[in-house]
Amino acid sequence: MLESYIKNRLKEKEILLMTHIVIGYPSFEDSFRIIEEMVKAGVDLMELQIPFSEPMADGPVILSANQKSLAYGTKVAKCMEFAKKVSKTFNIPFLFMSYYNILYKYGLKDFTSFMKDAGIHGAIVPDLPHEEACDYLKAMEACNLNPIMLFSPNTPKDRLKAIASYAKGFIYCVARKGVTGSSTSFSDEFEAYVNRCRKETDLPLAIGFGVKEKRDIDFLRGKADIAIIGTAIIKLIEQKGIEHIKEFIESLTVASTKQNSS
Amino acid sequence: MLESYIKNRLKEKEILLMTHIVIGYPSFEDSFRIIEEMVKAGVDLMELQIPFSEPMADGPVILSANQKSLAYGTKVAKCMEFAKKVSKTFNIPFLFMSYYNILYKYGLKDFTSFMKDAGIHGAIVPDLPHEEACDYLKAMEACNLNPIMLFSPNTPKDRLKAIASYAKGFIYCVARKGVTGSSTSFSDEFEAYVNRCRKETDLPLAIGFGVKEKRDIDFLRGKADIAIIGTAIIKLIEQKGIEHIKEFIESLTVASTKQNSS
Amino acid sequence: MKTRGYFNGFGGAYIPEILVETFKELENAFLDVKDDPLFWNEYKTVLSTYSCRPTPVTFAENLTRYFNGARIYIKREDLNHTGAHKANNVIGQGLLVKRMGKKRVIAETGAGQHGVATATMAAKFGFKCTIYMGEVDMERQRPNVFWMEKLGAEVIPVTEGTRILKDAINEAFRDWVANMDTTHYVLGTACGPHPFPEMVTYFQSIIGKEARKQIIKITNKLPSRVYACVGGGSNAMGIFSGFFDDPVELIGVEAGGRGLESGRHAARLSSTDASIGIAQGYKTYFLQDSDGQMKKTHSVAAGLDYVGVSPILADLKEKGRVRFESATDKEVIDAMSLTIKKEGLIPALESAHAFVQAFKDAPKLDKDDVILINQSGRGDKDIFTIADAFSDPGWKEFIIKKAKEYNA
Amino acid sequence: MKTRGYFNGFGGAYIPEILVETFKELENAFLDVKDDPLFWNEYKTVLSTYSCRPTPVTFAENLTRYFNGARIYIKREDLNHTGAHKANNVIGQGLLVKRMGKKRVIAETGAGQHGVATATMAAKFGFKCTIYMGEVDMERQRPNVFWMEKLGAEVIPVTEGTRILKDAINEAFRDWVANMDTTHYVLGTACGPHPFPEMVTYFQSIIGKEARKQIIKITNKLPSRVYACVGGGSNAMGIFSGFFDDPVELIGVEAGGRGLESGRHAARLSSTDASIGIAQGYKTYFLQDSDGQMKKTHSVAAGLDYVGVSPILADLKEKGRVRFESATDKEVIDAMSLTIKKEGLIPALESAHAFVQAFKDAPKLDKDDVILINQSGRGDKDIFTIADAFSDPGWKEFIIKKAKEYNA
Ligand SMILES: Cc1ncc(COP(=O)(O)O)c(C=O)c1O
Ligand SMILES: Cc1ncc(COP(=O)(O)O)c(C=O)c1O
Repeated sequence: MLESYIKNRLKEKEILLMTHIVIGYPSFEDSFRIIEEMVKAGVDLMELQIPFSEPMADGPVILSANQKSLAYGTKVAKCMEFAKKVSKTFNIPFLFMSYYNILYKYGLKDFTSFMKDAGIHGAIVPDLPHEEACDYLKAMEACNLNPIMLFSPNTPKDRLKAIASYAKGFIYCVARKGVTGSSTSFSDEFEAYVNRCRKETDLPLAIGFGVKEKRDIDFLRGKADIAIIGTAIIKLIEQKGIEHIKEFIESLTVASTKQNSS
Repeated sequence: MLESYIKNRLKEKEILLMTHIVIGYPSFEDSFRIIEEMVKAGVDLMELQIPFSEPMADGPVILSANQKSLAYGTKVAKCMEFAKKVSKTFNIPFLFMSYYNILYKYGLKDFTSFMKDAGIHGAIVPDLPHEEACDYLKAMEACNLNPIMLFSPNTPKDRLKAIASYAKGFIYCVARKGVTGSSTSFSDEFEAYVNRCRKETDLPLAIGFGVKEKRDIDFLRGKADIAIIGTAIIKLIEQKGIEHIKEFIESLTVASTKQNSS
Repeated sequence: MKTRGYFNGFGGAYIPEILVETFKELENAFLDVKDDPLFWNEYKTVLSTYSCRPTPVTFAENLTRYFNGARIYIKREDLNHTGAHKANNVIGQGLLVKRMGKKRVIAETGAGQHGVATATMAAKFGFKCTIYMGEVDMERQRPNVFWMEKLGAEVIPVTEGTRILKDAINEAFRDWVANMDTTHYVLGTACGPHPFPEMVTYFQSIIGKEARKQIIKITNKLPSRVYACVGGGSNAMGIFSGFFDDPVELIGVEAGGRGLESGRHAARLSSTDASIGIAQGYKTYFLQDSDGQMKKTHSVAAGLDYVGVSPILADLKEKGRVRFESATDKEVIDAMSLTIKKEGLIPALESAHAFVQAFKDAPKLDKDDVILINQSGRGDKDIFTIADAFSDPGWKEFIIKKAKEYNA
Repeated sequence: MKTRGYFNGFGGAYIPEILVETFKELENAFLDVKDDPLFWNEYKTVLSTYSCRPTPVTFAENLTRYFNGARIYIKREDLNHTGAHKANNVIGQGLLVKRMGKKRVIAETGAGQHGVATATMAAKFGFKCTIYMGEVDMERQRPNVFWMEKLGAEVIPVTEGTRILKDAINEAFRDWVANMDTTHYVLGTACGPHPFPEMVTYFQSIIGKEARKQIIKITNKLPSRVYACVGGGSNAMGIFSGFFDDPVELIGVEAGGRGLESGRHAARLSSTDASIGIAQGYKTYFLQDSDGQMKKTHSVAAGLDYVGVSPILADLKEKGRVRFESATDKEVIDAMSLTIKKEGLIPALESAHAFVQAFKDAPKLDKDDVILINQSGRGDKDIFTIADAFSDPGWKEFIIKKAKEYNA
């Protein structure tokens, strides 16, 4: 179970790292190599984004990765097969991330059956608030999968509770307003937000949007359970190349194991 | 007196010829030479057009001659002096032709006094219907000058009579609708028009607008008293040169003296 | 939100969590005014003093004679201030923005009409304004870009995706999720997440309310048919909504582009190329592939060049209440040309789509029949497109000369 | 003719003999309808179903606040079909043409608005149409040329004289003297031989009739001042005529061009450069030299770039009933810019002249004072001129790119 995997892992590490790729960008081969590097570097879990033509919640970097992947001919079926392959190859939990239309057009039941079969643990669907998610939640439930629900800084208390009631695995706390990519100033205000989230759920909290460097992770340590890095790694790959991933990720997680922290 | 000059002349010639120039076009020197040639060729009377910036009743050729003359710097005062000089030099009657604003701005009384002094016999003002002409007619009268009034093919009988009552010297019968320059098809209809004019006045009738070649003059012979050639001569000068004027005019008037016609 | 805005399964609000509160606030503001006759009066007053509502209904006598069938009447939304029905919606949303106390508005635009209308409203109401516009549309609707800038709006070219209307909507949402506290997103058509389809329809319903009264007053009866072009669906919903309870056939005309068979069109409800999906925050028929990726669309009219369509129209299509047709680019240019020459009216390229279908139907109808076309906007904005369609030599020469001046 | 159309010595009909009968016919047709309430009703009906009369009066709240003086109201002639007050006059003359049984209309145009309006009317009424337009104006109002052609009119460039409005009038007269049996000359402003000044004023008086009622209804009182730009004088006569019997100051604003001292302007009644003369068939103040030759005029606004002025206004000037001012090109661009940004209104360059003077006066007036500006037209047509005035880089780039396409 995803939640217990995370909680167990948190016994060893103060904060876990979840990374993100857009499947098929820059190519399927590279996607595989990127995952390999990330796993080697000790990433704890990963989201695999099935590219969508209208990624409304994504900023320019991920948006462009979506578009390029599609332009190279990426199809959903191939993304699914790819996810299956990596989940069978690497020993960390993988999640799908995509927009609802991808799941909807594939067929929710087919999608979740495939996920189960492929060993994908859950899914993040940023344009699907729980009010619209009935069919999706049922299908996920039926396959024993984790629907990763999202909190946002302006979500009121009652709604946090409601959202949490549908969530499994962990909660994706959107760190700030805006789309993915631009940097977030982690502040006292942010801490209060995380505390508000904590009150409404026992699930682990993952923080995404604008987490990009060691400093951010140091700030999150002790406050959140999972740091999510997306855009920063795509930029790194674009600017420096896949061979720098391991070094970058290791630099982020230095001092993140319990025994090292003092 | 202009009228008697014309009537006397008509005893010798079946039809008289009135020609037209735009003063200062192509230059004052050329204007003088053109007049000289015309007089030599036996032209009976001449209209000297003082150029105006808005020659509403003139077609493209005369319009452009007006504009060029002005562009070269032609002033009204200089045109007046020029007219004086030619009227003193050549032994045929000269008339001014211009639009009303030129006379109005010069001052009607000054204008007519000058005319008298210079020996100019009359004036043609195509944008001045008799209803607007009171001051003008008075001033002309005072100096014993001939206001040449215009008939047009659509002028009704009563109005022909009224116009005739203000006219002196001769009547300018506009041959057709339109502006100066384009050709006129002289037809039975036209003959009926001239006959209508004849009924309302004893003044000689001059026909202008579109008279351009011997054929036209042959047609007019016996019907009208004066043929007016304007545009055709400007075109000739522009295309062939001043030295061809005499030959052209003589070719028009061949067989126009009484004794030659048979 | 109090309701999810579904019309037999179409609609909804598929929005990122961060916007949920903003939509709640918006829905509340809308519900507050929706049944308030005072608000409607205020709305009508602004439109009748700032724009010129009611817009007239014009009898197209020459076209009627030409087609020798139904009597053709035209609702003149082109006479609105800024030149299209878009003015109605933006003034309505502008009044809501004032109530909500926000100080900045953003909008997407395709034809530029909604952008100009929003920038105009922002100038009048004193809001800051940012307009997102696809690069492709900026090219074909350049005069509108110029005016938006002169109106004080920032026009941001959208260089992502297909670089047309849908991409501009995405970008506007990206702005909104960052700035919703200060900013209202003035969506320009009856699409997007609830309450936009309903709200935009509400504001545009003024067209149908007026038109119904006017046509009955003029002709002493209901029209047999009402025609409107369909981009997102706001002008169509606006005029149709006046006739839902009447025995009147309603016809929505979509962009047939290069022809339905060519695949290069934007016919969602009048072709079999679209399927139900969820994008841009709502569920409707989209032109998408079997993976759910949105397809490239094409229309000579930027304002109809859109992958989705109003969920309310999708419902009305399934119910059979509205008939959907398409008009090709070529048919549109011809209909526009004819309308200009015969009536002295210059419909926008978008509006001309409605004329195409009306012209096809008119000769088959009785002389007693009355048909009503919604002229959603004027074609001035389309001068570059139309000049190109006619390959007008005088225009080309003029532009080349102008360019030389600029290069000098 | 029954009367000669003099206003204390200004006016008259200085026409070639060949046109005398035509003017008689026209005067009779006009006298027939002038006091006929049925005709006026027909006229109003066409304008309210084909165009959108009554046009509204808009309160310029932001400009009022900005200038912190008189309350500024704007009469919205820009909302007329075809975008200017010119529509009123052409529809009126069009109805007369129908009565006279003629089948062809001709017109001069400067800004192109009158040409577009005439071409539009001709399309609607089924007349053939020829428009004369100075070459210089064709350059600066090119979009209007395009639309006239699309409306089915023949646009003839006038290459004679100064190649602007006055030269186009000459050419129209040259056409008319050849074709008056079939053709009516739709003169575009309150100038030219009688009965044009009176007739055009009569048709445009609808502006003043409406405006007086509206402003009293809105503000409960008469305005202190009414502003209008003055080209030939038709929009000014139109709005002023509503207030002649009232204690209202009337201000006509002429084209100050590069400044009165520069000599490059078109200020006939607000400068000392003009003198009384007779041209284009009537007597008024002209910008002419001491010989009576018309001078070159200049204005950024093609529609004001004219040597003569309505004889009725010349009379009102001498009587002191109307005050005349001028606005320079630069002031005009600034006032236009401000109006666009503050109110979301885009006045035509012509109309913006009236705004300039209103803006100068407003701060000096009481907050209780109401002033009314006639926005005679919309500025869409001026995009090329305005883009040049702002030296807009985006626009230039677009035009250069477009030219490259055409050259390819
Ligand atoms: C004039 C005009 N008509 C129609 C449309 C299409 O929009 P809708 O379908 O929302 O009326 C547009 C869009 O820009 C437009 O500008
Ligand atoms: C918008 C507009 N306003 C004013 C004028 C000036 O004409 P008038 O003085 O006759 O109103 C024109 C002339 O073309 C015009 O287009």
